[in-house]
Amino acid sequence: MKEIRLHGRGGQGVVKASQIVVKSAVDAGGYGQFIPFFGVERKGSPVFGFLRLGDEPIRRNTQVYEPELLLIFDDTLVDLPTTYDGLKQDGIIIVNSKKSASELKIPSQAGKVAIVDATGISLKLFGKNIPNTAMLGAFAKVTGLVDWEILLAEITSEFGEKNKEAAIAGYYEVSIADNKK
Amino acid sequence: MKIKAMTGNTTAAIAASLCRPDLIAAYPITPQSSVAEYLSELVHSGELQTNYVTTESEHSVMSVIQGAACAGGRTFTATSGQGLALMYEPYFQMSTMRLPMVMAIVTREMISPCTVWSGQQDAMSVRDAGWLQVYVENNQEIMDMIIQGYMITEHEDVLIPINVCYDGFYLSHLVEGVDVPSQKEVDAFLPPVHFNHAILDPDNPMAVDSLTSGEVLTRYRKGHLEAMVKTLDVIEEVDKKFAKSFGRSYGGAIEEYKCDDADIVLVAIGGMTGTARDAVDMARDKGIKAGLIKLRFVRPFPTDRIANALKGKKAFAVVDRSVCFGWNAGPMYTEVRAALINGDDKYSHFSAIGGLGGADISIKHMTSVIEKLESVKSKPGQHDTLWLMKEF
Amino acid sequence: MNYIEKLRTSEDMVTPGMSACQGCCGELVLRRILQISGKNTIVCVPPGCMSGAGVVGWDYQTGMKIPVHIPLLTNTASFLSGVSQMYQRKGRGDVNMIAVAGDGATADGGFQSLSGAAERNEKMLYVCYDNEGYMNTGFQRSSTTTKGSRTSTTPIGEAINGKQQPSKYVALIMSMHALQYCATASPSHMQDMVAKVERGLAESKKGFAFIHVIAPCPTGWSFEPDMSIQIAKKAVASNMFPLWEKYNGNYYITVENKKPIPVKEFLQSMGKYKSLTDDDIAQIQKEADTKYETLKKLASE
Amino acid sequence: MSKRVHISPLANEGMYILDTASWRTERPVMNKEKCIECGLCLTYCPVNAIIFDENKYKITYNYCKGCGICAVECPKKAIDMVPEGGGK
Repeated sequence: MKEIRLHGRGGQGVVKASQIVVKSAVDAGGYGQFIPFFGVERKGSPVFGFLRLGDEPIRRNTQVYEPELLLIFDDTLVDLPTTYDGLKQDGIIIVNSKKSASELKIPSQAGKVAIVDATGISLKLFGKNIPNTAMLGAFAKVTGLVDWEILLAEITSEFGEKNKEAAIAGYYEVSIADNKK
Repeated sequence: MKIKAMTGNTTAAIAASLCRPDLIAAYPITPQSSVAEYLSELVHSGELQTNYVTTESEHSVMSVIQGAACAGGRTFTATSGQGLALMYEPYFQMSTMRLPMVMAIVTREMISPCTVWSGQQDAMSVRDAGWLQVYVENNQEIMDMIIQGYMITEHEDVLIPINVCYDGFYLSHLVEGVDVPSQKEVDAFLPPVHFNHAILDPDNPMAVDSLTSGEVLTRYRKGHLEAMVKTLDVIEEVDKKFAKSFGRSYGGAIEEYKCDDADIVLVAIGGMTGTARDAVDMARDKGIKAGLIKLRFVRPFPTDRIANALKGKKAFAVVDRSVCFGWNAGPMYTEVRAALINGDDKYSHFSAIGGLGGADISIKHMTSVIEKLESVKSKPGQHDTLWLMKEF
Repeated sequence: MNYIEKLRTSEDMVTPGMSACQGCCGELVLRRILQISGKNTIVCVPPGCMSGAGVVGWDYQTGMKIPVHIPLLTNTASFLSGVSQMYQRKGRGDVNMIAVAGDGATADGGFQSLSGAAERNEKMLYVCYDNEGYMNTGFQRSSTTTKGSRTSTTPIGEAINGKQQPSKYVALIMSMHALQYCATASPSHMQDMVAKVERGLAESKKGFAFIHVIAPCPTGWSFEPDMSIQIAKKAVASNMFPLWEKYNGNYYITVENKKPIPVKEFLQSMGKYKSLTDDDIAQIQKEADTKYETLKKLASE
Repeated sequence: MSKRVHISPLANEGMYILDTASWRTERPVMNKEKCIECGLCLTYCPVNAIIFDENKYKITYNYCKGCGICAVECPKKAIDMVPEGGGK
């Protein structure tokens, strides 16, 4: 079982993106679970959620404290003390940013850092910052945890063709590097 | 059947619609609101043909439903926390009029302090209002118990309304795969509603709820309690029938997990049970003989089954997601203890309380309960209440 | 058939002996409404004088010849909504759905559910018999109690003299809902009342109908039981309780009051206003005049 | 009315009736000569003690509480309230 934590801002589609990942996992015959953290969620406020994927039924329904993977929808969130909290040794960080890894205060325990300009993709395609589907593309590429074809089909049926394009762009534009410790 | 990923609230709405309710009344309240919303979508799209009444309050929700039930209808609603509290007046009347229905309680902490988040204080606070209450572990069980719920509540030996209680946010907003039965399968399992003990009908006039003397009222209460006891058998019977039709069984009023050879037993209720299973397995890996009782039905309280499951064990702890004011303990702890009064065992035992107001019950919390059980198992008697909380 | 013929030939649906006070207008109103609606009726009587008088029943015996239920003080309209919805669903929209509720169950605790049911335009006839207080439990004040009234929770005292607030005009408030029918009625004007109940029942098949009936209470208001109808007449004649109705979006004054009597004549005919000063009476007169002017304006639109 | 299983509070086994005639201290007595058969007494009687039988309005005494409304409302003053017990 993989435990993943997502960080974003209200309005960026964190919840929807996570639901699509779980749907894709379930459609592929696997197991997935997503719990949104429910605060007083407003457009722009920091939000987060907990995602689990696995080959066995997922029984626990508690928050994720020691994620193997962090999916960060907004690079301004790296300044929050809780964003990198509990990341496992050699864990993966996927972040929506134009910045380089050195500017993102990547913690030392991170193994890989993947950076994708999901906002740029979103602005180009939709004229606004809804980076979630581009992030999903990057997520699929970096982790291989979901079936890429099924994920694309889910994105298309949920959001339409343009979002499929965004996912594909995210998939191909993400740059993956080992964390320089 | 098809496995689909969905939230607990969507699951509840689909389950209710599969049971072909005549009337649904609902009022939005966090964290239940998406049940009301999704049911509206089903009705507005034409997928669900029911009388859907969007009232001005939960008090009226239960009242509209009571009226529909008094005309012989199958009904559904869902609520949470303050909504349940506001509903209390017709809620109590619903059960004491012995009108069958299924109502989901998306459990929520009670105010004050101001909160909208998870906890079981709302449902626990009304456990003596004459309803049946089942607490479920995951979204699949939400689906299955709403369907089973109608069979139980409408059973001629029961005729008591039932609450299917599931954790706010930790299940209501959790997305996971759910095996969704087809309409055909549910129709084959669940017969149409039929009851006629309290019906307003010009062709057969009667006064429903006439003024009643204490002597007669006592007779009604006695009958209600006796029906509760009979319900314990109906629960097991319906669970078996359900297993036959759908291939899933929940073990009836309680489920035992790795209890057979256990020294110490954790008693969990609701969504936290899954987390407890993982914690028990982790403890087993370390050689600790831990077991788990999943307390499913709280009303009727499965006294005998709990006593049997704990027979010969050294220690137990009950993890409550609510408090019992006046006991410095959780409510289920007090009731589990009461269930053991007839046995000879000298247990070590304590109450654990956590997950209030949206706080998490983590694997670490469950492990801390197991560790405490290990350390006190040879010291019979009650030990201090363990509060599962962050240290400030 | 005129109204008297209707009343003398229709069957009484209520127990012949019920423990309403001598001269009770609530009893009179209840019997008349159900005589007009007949057997094909479901009636809800929430806690109050009428249910307290035994019309719902006692133990295993019923107090009506038709199905009756005592809902909560607070949920009459919503409970009956559920019954009504189920009957529509069963294709039995012909059944009369009637609530007969006091002012407490209507204008106070029950107002939320009443307003909700009216907003949803639920198919029912809701009748409020207004005796201006919680008369079943010992004459406590309600929101429809008239200013200056002596009640057991607004007694005459050295410091405070009776109820300090004017009454809530529940009929006009209800008429502002997009409901099917709204009217006021008085048992003293029986022909008018019978016509309104008939219209209300007909309209209740299409949506929400509300009738607000004044029900003078000899016990709580302190007058002789034989004067009930006289008091009701004076309430209408003084414009303390004007008779009007609203349907198809229009207001109509049904009993024109060309030369209203002074409210003083109404007020001084019973004990509950005994301690009113001339200033109080002048103020009540002003309120009554204003109320009638408002209604006239509404009716002239 | 059918017999029901009483698992919840309901009533249909007969009618709940009070002997309200015993409340009466005065009884209404109709002077048939003055009566014009207008029927107002029937419309205003709260307990329906006045009936229309063989084209005449008649007062029945099984449930009449003796409130006296009929006597007050009669336009011809054809009804008198007479003390109970003392005879006419």
